[in-house]
Amino acid sequence: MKTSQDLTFHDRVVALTPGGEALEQCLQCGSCGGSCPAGADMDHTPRGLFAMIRAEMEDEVLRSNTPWYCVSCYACTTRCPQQIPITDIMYTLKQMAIQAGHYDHPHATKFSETFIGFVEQRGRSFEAGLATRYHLYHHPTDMVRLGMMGLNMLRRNRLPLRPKSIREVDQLQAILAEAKAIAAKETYR
Amino acid sequence: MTRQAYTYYPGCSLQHRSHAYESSNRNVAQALGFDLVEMDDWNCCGATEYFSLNRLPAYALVARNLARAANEGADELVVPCSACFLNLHKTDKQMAQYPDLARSVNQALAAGDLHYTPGTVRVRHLVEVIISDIGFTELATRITRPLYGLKLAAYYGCLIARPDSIFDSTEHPTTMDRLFEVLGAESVPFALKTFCCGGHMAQISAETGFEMIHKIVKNAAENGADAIVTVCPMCQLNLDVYQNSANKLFDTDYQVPILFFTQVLGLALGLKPSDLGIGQEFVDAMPAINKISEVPPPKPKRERRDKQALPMPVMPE
Amino acid sequence: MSQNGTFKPVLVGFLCNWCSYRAADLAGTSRMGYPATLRDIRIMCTGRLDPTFVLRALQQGADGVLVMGCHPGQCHYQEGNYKAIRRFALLKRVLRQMGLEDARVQLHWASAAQGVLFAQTVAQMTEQIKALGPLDWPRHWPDEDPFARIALAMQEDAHE
Amino acid sequence: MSDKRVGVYVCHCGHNIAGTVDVEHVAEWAWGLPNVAVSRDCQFMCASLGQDMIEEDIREHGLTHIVVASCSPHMHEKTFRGACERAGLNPYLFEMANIREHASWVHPHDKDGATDKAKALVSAAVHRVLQQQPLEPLQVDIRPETLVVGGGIAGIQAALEIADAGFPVYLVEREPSIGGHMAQFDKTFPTLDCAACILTPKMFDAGAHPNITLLTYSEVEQVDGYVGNFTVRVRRKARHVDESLCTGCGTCWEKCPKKVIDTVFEAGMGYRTAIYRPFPQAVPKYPVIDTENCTYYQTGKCKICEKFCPTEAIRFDMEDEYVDLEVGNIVLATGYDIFDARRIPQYGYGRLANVFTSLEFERLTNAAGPTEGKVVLRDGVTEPRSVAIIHCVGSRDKNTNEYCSAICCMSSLKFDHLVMEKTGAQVYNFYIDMRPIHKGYEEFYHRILDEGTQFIRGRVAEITDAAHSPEEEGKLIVIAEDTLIGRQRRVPVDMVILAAGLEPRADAQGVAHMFGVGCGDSGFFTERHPKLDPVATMTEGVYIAGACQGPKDIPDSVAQGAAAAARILGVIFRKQVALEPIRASIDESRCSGCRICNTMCPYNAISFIEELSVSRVNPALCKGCGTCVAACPSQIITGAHFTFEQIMAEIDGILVDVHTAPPEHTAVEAV
Repeated sequence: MKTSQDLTFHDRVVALTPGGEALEQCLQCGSCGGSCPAGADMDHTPRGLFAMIRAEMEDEVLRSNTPWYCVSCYACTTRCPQQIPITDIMYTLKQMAIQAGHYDHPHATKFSETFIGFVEQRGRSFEAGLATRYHLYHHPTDMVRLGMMGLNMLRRNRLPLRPKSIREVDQLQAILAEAKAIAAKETYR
Repeated sequence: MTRQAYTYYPGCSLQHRSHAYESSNRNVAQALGFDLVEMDDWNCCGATEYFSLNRLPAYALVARNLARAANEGADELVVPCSACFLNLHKTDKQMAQYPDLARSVNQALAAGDLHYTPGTVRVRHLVEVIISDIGFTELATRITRPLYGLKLAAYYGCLIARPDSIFDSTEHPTTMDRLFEVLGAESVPFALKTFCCGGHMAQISAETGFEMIHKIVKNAAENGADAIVTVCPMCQLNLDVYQNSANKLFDTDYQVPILFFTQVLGLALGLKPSDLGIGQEFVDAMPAINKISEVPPPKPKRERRDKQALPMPVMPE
Repeated sequence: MSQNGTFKPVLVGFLCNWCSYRAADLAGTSRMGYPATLRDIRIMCTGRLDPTFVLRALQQGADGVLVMGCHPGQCHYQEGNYKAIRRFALLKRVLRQMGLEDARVQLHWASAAQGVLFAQTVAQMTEQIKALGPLDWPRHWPDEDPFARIALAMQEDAHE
Repeated sequence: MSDKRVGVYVCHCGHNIAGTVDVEHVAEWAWGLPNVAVSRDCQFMCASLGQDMIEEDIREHGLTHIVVASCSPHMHEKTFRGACERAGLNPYLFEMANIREHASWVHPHDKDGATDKAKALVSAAVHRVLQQQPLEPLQVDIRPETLVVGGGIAGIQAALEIADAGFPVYLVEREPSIGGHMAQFDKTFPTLDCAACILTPKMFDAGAHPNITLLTYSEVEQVDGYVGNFTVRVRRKARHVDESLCTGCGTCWEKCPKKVIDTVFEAGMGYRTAIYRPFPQAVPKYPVIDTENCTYYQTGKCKICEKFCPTEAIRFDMEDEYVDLEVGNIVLATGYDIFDARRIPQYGYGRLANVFTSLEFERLTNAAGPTEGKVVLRDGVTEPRSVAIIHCVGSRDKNTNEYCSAICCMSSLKFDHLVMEKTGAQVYNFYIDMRPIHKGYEEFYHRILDEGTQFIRGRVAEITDAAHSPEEEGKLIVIAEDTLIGRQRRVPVDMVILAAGLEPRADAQGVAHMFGVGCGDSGFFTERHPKLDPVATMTEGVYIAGACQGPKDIPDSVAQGAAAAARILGVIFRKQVALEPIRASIDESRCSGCRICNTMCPYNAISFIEELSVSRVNPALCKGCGTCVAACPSQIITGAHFTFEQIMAEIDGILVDVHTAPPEHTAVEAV
């Protein structure tokens, strides 16, 4: 039985992704990079990232902005001639980046109150995108729109209010706590 | 005839930013004679965020909904939001595909006294339900106010076409285009019909997001669309709310309203714009709606084939 | 049962000469690993499979029997595998009556090109039989004459 | 049984077996098996040393049965049977245990398991061989006629080789003319000589050869029999033109008022009339009437062709005919279909006018094609200023076809040259890997590089007309990652050519089944051995040549056509062939006459003899499947070499306890 220390970075990426074995089949054809609507902003194309994973460039891969620019549109996944679950690998890389502590910004506590916080505490959400925004904090982006936008949203009855809570929050929290416990054990299996 | 009732998972967006979609869904269902019964105590699907952070809790979060729907006796779950649809459908499919995953997810669900057997609940998108279960022929008989003269761009976005094409081509879907023709409207060519709206990108890296929005709006406008029609609250939000920001960034002045498919369907069924949530959009839809004519537009003359031209490839029906 | 106590099942395979035996050959030339549990016997066609063969194998100590032929519609002899399907159903009926677990005797298809499928099938069946444990036929059915039963069933079928 | 003396030989096959299986131990252990008189291990049994050893042992030790544990019987059964025969032992008293493909190669990490399995397989073989009976192979005469199915370059080559050697050939072709895909091409790589110039003489030779009977516009409907004696039913579709009167003058198709798009020869790029000859150099020269489009067949009126035919050769009432051919051997050379590019919608084929397939481009650039060789856009006039060629369309893609189509790199390079020569346009190639692998091909690649073509390493993501910038307006934009830079690129061009892959014919499965050959995962016909027997199949007497066996270019197709012919000529010259005597026979004295077996036989080889009230097998028709053997309720049908006793003994042998200690044995003693 291999322990986590025996597993290469590549092996861990594969193990953490359902269907991840297909990663070994990458032809480096670039269908993913060509299909990606956000490809222009990525520091490496997905294909490039896969070559880096094979080369065990763990640190550089986990510091890449590529997974964070992934918009989960699945264009790469459906076009990949080797049927690699690329979008799911991006999820895995984000998760590994967070665990590796590359998720380092001063507002980490705020982050827990945002999207995930609401989902975990109330079972419902009100705004997507916050988690990623916090990660990319050190890539300064234009946030101009927020002020005017809020006013307009309010006028049209579309302001994101704090979400309602589901009834059986306890059940959800018990499930999530158990899932986290299993995940912690499973991570490098 | 018994009235068809569907177990319904509205998703968070429809409760906050996309009331318009919710009200048009409700009223269209009413008009078409079926019920959308909201499942009890559903929770957020996790959008795209949760899967990024911790895979297993994300699957468990989604699976709680599937398990509860199954406990209610539902064998189908109807979802109007493409992102929720994807997460629910994908979790069901992957649990079936990867038994190890199913085992872990069920271990987590057990902490809440739940269990889910993959394959129990068939996850369906509302647009597919209306098109397959009611069908174009039946829909055609229900039209009271044909949308003559209205040019629509059918925008499918990503998540009903990918990663699993449930009822249409992944790359070049056409069901919504056919729906528009049934409604009396014209479906314009739209190369970017499955191009991504940017998802949450507009809130993360505005320029990246706005560029994607700009491309889609530009392509629809250049093809003469009076409105873009979507099946997803996230797509509607991006294209509508950020259209002017994108205009500013690219120095353009597109004003293409973004409607939900149930809104245009509702109009053709004779429902009032206000019953369909029309008026909550940022880019005003009324100029487009006012274009609807009482009479069908004249049939375009068939262009004579240029003698020199080579034939186009023969396409199957 | 091996010396150290872990159960290593013994499976007897009946492979048709044209598809599944060649699939097994291809698994070999392609070096696809699978558990060393299957001992295979070549027959020209699954249509040749006399149900008695399966019973004999189980009686002589096999923990499971795997029959593999060409895919339906692909039989080298046009329709031998369809005959096999019918006989197999009959055999399963008898085996079920005797209380044998379904996974013990399986019928699968592999074309000559499907070395991977062949290897996967053996691996999968090995896991299933491992989970069931040893069969030990003589202990369960010391006095049973399954051959008479099957002969009877076949005659009934032939007259149907 | 005591007078039976079995020799067991366990092969090391170098490290192939001995690296995993403890062969010395297996040979030692085999001494304990019944009637074993000799048991040895040997480095290479198939080498002359190993074969000599068997022969010597048979002679010196009076061995009556032989078991060799080595590779698959499909590899070396013939070899060892030969050794037995040379030593005077009936070859059917030999049995093989497959401990390489089925043991050492598949259990490399389980040496004990592999050794146990090898012992069980050896034991099975010993138990079985003791039950085996001497058999004589069936000798059958070989008819000298050969059937060639498919009149493309591979089929033409095979037919000519056999006909030139003096034997009759029937060449069956589905279309109205022979020539196949090659007749559609303009130039051929890498020499750029004109396809028609090198093909037409061969077509003419095939048409005029006294030993070749052309059956064009015909299809094989049924195949019966076996090597040497096949009976083949061919449907000759009605041409509606009397070939004995027609002079091929062309008046009929010049006068025919009905024009339809020619989706076959012109690949949809041009038109033909309802009565047509697919191309000027067609062999035979006679036209056919396409009844689905002919005005007369649709409305009952017209008959213009009949009115103008100077030799009164038009026959509206002609019907399909069936001919039965008796042949000794068959060559399948049925070719390929081009990948349907609509299956990749993101490339826009069928939607975006100026996206062409490679076959369409062949017609475009062909001097005899719809534009007389002018490379123009779909409008028929405009010359492209820029062209993108997309490689691997429908190849190397698990969503369509996983295999490499082998010819697209080279045909794309050929297109590069033709586009530049004819239009001076800038050409971009989008490729994953360049594979110009045969003689002169790499040099051709270098020449194209010299000519200024751009090569962008990246599989194209999509082709769109949605412009994002003024320079993209009105163009097709090819979007791909340039993987050598690691950046997305958008390349606006006027024309796109999709290098569509090669696929098995749509009806390949049905054809394979009719002729008793197999199809691999990719759907192409399966050869007997991928390296050592590439044109034979698992069915004796049926050979394959050309792209029906897998994607290949013209030189390889010609080579296979000639190779199949050489194999067949060898058989014809031998006049006879030995068949495995694996046949069923009925013990008529015990047959109850229930007739169950009669209906079981797929070949109608069992008939019921009314006067005797028994069933009887015709050994010439029986193929030895054994279905009747298993079905006989009285168990009185014997399947030679696969008898009930033999298989039961094999079962008993395969389940012996393999953990017994090897016995003490005395050294081999001479008899």
